[in-house]
Amino acid sequence: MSVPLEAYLALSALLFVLGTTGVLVRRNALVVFMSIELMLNAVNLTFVAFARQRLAIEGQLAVFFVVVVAAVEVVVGLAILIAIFRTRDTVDIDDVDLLRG
Amino acid sequence: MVLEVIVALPLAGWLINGLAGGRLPRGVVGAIGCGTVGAACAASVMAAGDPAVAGGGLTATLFTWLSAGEFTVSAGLFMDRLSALMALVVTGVGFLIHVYSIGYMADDPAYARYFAYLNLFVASMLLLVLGGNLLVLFVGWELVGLCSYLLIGFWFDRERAASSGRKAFIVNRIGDAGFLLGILLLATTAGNLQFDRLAAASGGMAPGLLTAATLLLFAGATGKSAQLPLYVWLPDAMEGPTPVSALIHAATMVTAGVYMIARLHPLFLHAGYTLSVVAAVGAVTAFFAATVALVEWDLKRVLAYSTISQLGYMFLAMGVVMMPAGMFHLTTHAFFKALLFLAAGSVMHAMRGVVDMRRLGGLAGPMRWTAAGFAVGGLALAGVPPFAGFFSKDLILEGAFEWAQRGGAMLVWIAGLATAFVTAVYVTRAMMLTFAGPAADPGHPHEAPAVMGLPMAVLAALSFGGGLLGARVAGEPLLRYLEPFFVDSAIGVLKDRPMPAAGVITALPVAVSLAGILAGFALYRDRREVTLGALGRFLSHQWYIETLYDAVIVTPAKRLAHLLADVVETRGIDGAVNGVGALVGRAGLAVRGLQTGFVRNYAAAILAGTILMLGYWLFR
Amino acid sequence: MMGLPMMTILIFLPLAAAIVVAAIDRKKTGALYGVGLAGSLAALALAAVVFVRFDPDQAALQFVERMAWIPSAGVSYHIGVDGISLPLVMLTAVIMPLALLSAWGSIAERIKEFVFSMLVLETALLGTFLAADLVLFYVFWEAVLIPMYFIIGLWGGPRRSYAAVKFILYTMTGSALMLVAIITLYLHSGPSLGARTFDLAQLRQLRVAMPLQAWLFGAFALAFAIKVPVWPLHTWLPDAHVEAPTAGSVVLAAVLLKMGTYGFLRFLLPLFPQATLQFAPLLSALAILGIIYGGIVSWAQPDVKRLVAMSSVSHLGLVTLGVFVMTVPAMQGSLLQMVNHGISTGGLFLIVGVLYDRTHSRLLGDYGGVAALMPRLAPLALIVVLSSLALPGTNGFVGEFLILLGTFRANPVYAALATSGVILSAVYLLWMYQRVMQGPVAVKERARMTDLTRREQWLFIPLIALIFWIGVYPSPLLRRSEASVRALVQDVRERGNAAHLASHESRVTSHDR
Amino acid sequence: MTPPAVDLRLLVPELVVTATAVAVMLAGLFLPAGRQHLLRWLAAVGTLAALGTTLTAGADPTPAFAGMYVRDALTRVIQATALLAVLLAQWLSGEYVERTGLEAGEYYALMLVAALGAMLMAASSDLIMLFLGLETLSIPLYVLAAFARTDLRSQEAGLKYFLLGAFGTAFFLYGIALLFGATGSTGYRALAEHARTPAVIFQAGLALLTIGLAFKAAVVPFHFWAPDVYEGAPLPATAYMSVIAKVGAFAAFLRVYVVALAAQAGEWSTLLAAISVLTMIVGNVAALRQTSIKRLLAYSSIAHAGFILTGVVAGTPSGASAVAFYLLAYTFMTLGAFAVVLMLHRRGEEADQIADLTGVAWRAPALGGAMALFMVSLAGLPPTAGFLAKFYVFTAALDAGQIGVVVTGVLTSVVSAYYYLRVAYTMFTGQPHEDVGFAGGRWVTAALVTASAGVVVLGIFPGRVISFVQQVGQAMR
Repeated sequence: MSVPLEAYLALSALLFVLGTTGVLVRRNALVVFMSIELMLNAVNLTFVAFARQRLAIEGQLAVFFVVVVAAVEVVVGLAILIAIFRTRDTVDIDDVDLLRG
Repeated sequence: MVLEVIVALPLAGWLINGLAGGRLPRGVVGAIGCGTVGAACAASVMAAGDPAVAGGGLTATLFTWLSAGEFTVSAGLFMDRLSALMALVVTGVGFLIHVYSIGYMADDPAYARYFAYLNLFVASMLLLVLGGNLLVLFVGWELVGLCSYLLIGFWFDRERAASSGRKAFIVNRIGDAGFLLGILLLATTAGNLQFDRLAAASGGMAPGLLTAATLLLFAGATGKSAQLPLYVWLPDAMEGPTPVSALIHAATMVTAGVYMIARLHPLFLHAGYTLSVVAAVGAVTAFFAATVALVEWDLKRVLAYSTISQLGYMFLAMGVVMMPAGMFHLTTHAFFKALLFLAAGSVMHAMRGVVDMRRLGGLAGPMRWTAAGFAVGGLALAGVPPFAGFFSKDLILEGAFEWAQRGGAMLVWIAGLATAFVTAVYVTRAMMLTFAGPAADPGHPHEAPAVMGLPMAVLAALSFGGGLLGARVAGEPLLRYLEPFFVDSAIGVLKDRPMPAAGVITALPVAVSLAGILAGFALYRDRREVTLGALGRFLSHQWYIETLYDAVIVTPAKRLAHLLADVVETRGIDGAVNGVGALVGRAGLAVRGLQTGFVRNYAAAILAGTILMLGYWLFR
Repeated sequence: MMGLPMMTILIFLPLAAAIVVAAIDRKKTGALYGVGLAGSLAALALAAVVFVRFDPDQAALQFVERMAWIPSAGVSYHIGVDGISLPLVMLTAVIMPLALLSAWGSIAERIKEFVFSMLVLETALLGTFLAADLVLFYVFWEAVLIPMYFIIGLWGGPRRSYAAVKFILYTMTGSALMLVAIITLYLHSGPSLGARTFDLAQLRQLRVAMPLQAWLFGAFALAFAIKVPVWPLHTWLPDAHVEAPTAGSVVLAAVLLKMGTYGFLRFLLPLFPQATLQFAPLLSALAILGIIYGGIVSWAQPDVKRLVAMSSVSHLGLVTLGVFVMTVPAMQGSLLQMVNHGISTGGLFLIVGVLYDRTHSRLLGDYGGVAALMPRLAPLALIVVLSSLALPGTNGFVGEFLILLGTFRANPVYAALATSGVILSAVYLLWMYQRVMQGPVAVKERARMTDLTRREQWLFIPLIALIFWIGVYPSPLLRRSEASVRALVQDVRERGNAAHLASHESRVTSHDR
Repeated sequence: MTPPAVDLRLLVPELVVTATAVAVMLAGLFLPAGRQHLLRWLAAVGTLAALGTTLTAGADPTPAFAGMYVRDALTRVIQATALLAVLLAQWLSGEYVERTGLEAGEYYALMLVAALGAMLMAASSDLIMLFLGLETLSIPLYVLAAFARTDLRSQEAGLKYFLLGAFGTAFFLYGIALLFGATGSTGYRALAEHARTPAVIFQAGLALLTIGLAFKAAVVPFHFWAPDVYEGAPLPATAYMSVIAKVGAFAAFLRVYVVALAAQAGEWSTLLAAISVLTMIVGNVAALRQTSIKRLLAYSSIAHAGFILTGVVAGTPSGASAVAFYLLAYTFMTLGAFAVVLMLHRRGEEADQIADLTGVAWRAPALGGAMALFMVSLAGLPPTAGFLAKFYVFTAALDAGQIGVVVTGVLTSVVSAYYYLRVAYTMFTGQPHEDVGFAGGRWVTAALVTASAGVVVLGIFPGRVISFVQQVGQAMR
């Protein structure tokens, strides 16, 4: 009952693409944000899959770091979002376009 | 040493009058002006007496002027028989005209400037005739051109004077460009510009090269000596003060071309058909100018065309290898043409600048002496014996005949004769219109002051007796003096001249001249204003030559200049440059446009980049 | 060779003066100009000493100073003077004080910055002419641009900003590619010379394979041709001249343009002899085109400064021709003519400046009959004009004649075409002189047209003196340049013609990199 | 398996920086409002100490911490540069932070942490390490961008930077993952070994990894965030991030490409060459028509990323040294330019329009002169640091036969002269705005002076600095 590596890779790739698409199509900052999280987790999946196949510790190690970093990013990201929401009452990223040219 | 002095004296005069003249009293300025030239004249006499001159020539090398690579030219002076003669004519006639100017320019505000220029001219002219090599000659050649420019435009506040000066300079430059190329050609082939070296080398040079070189030099001569096709500046040069016309545009500068050919005659003799060209140009110019003089109303312009015509004679002489005769005519012409100009000057002086002969007349009475002077000059010009002009012109025509005998073109001789006739006619015309009959406008003309009269008197004497210098009866002292210089060339012609045949040939010109004078009397008696109909119109437009130049050269050139400056330069070349700049600028705006400010576009860009890179890595 | 680093002092004296100027209170006009003038005059004095002590019989660099600058990159501080750079050093040293003097009184605001820029400019110029290391040269060469950019851009006429930008971008474009070529040379020097170097003397030994050599030649030639400027790369020049203040125009015309022609002699020819011989016809043709085109276009200019600027295109065409016909007289002639053009055209711009200060117009149409109002200016102006149209007796003729002589030897047709410049220069210069000086007085405010002040007279006296001195007795200059020029011509001819040999060797070297 | 050897002495600089960051943040909390300026001293002392330890600590090419970390010459040089950058940035910020009432403690702490990130990237010899360094660098910068919490533009800058940054990080990580898959390890050595027979995943991984770095370095087409973020962020923050991000990113470029994948230069140099050409063109052309000095410097920083990249493209030791030198020069001239802008204000606001500079030089000649100096240097004209920096990278690139890149480089430098000199020219011409005033202070002045000195010294007497940066190259040979 062992799932082949390719399956994991395919799944993670699919997730990654989904995430990417989310970033490109969604306008709600929070959703965009979640899409990015999705991408990161796709990466995690890849790491774990490879780690298992190669029996190399670095894979799991990496995942831990990614998770931590992702958490940190969440903190920062949400803080910024809140600040914006406070002043503009919106998290639609297409409304955030003062800066251009 | 003496040679340096000759040149240095008038130069000093120029410096003093030029720098301090404005602050000096007029008397002093005049004294310096004339004194320096007089002294130069005396020095020339001294130098000419030096035995070295009669021998190999008197040389004075000052310093190395140019030395680049193996080519060197030294700044040196040189006097042999030829340049001795020239120096004497220049300083002698020059001195007389300086004296005359004291009176003529008496009440001109720019008195000092005038004398400064005049002195500078004499200095330059002396540099020209005493130059030890072709390049120094060229320096003088250009400097006299400058002085002519300065003096034609002396009254620079007159637009016409300024323009005429400029015209003179530029036309001369056109000739000089040729002259310069000639020098370059000689310098590269002979490797040296010393006259003696050139003469020596001329034998060995390829005739083709030599022909080219001499023709180029002659191009310069046509400019300086106002021959066809570059004569156009001389008539306009009459804008200048009349003494200037007398000195520069009659007696000395314009003869530089003749002197140059005499100086380099070995080259010209070795150079195939150059001399034939010279003869032809001389003959045509002589006739052409004479005919134009026939219909001019401006007294000075009549004399100007007369000068062109007479210079034609001199070149004719050179061309037919009667070089001593040419130099002889140069001398006599210096006398009588200067006289004529000075006389005309004193007429203008009396008539407050009127030169239109239709408004003159009846001056024989009030201006007896001037009239007499003009008459003497006129007869000399017409070639009536025993006046000076007769001997020299006669000799030239004889030479032309001989030349024809030896296979030259008979036309040249015929042209010479015809010119003699026309000359006589226009001289008579000028005489009549100016001095005879009733006065056109009742002014109170007064005879010129002594300071102007005296020089005229001297010149009159020379115009009368000058012929003896070349008269066979007097043993042709001048010709004999020059013989050694021309020994290898013209002397042959001079020697074995069949005496008997001479009878007719010598008589003919005299007859022609007298006929001309009679015709003149007949035509213009009691100052009739004869316009020769269609012919007259043709002549009074100078055969439409200048019209042609304007149509073919001047106007197109101006058009081209504006085309290049206003279209090619601005829209074409610079347009391209600015175009590139504008293009980059627009690109800048375009790129800014990509920066939409929408996060998602940016993300898309990143994705696009990613895909491209993946593509590159995977499907390379 | 001697205790004092003469050349270094010479180069950096003006810079030192500039630093002093920076320290002076900006209100003290006199002090500012005084120090500036003193600095440049001191440089002139030093240059004069060099000129006297210079050994005419030596072709190689003299007063050489050399020390490591960036040893790791093969860059050295290597300077020295030879017969080719000496005349231009002298020219710079003479023109700079005059330019400053001309500004005194006509430039009234931001004097401090102006004098400062001028002095920095002088240092950069002297450095350019004395550098014997390619990087050092490039540094000075580019450093010239910045002060000049500000001189045009800050003290210039109405369109100064446009002119300044055009000037700097146009010239930078050329030198940018030259930098690439310099580096390429350096990289190639490794294999054949043992160690990579930017030192000119060593790079002259280098033999670059032909296709590459042609490219490098092109890069250098472009940079220099733009600076000269060679037709059709000249259009930055009229704009720069028209807008620049008088002092700027003077330095630009008198010295900056010579950087290009100097570059030809100092770098282009010795570094790429083979390509030089190959492309000489092309450059000669462009030069001749420039002579004629510049002459004709000058004639149709309504603006005096533009007229003089275009005349520079014509005159420098002749200089360029003299460089590329590759004969000793021609090359000495164009070297001399660089100086002459500096004197005469510098003088012309000074005249325009004197007039502009009074009328604030540069249009020929606004002048006329000035000679009557400014009798002291008229003769000086005439002499300068005559020198510019190369009348014998003035400096212009000597240079022109030598160039034409040398050209005639190489190719009579070139000489014949170039001689047309003799006629054209007379046409437009006398036209200009008549429009401005002669004819009835046409100037609006006669009252303004006061004659030359004492200061202004002193602008011209040295120039006039030089005009006649060089015109009558040019030997001191010619003697000093002869040895170096002769050596250069021989060198280029030999190494250029030994082509097959050279290209063979270097094909080997250029491969193993 | 045996526990990895841990030698904390190697980490002294990093530890000092960390300690300083913590100390400053705590001090910021407890110091009374009147005493906040003491934080500057604290930060400065700490940074200088770190700088000292970096320069004194010897170089050792053998990786430590289980091959995660290496303190070789490259590490030393880059870390020194990063510390210099943060030091100058602190000085720049001094007065501004107080004037605008930002929390100084956090502010300095964030700067130091970012610097730490850059230092770790330089010292990384393992992809995980690189990732951690990158994030340690980026996250504080997100915060700094949004640091003026109530300012709309600052918020926007923060958001954009954060979202895109995270997005980029995802790609970066995915790249690491794939490389890990391909090599079975995250160490650079493994990369080097497997690069000889590259599998598809390897290639893809490398590409994605590159994207992450390219994003940080703001290289076309991953540069779009930069102009907006630079414009929106508080001025001193902009100044800092424009430098420190480059330092970190290019350190990583050197590590990955020039050190690890040197043998395969042929494989990737073409790609990087294309990118650098594109970057130089877009960056310089886009800057031509800018009106905001911040934005102009943003595009300038993009353009310079392109120039620096040419050094990487060379892929040679000398190229690496050139990049190191360029980063140093870039630090001086960019921070210097920002310092000049920081010394002005328009009614208390940032004087961030080029128009605001009009005629300023006539009120403060020294300031004008300095700006002219920096602009000339940024344009790459001699005799300045900017010229020699370009000179070195171009020499290296030419040596590697990258003629096209170099020609583009020099020509785009000409284009850049247009906008740089326009800025300098503006300062010297016209009448100054009446509502533009000076906001100078001792600290920012110190930064200005240091930067000017740096630009001049690197331009005229570069000998010692060059021999310092050349350790980088020598270490690789």
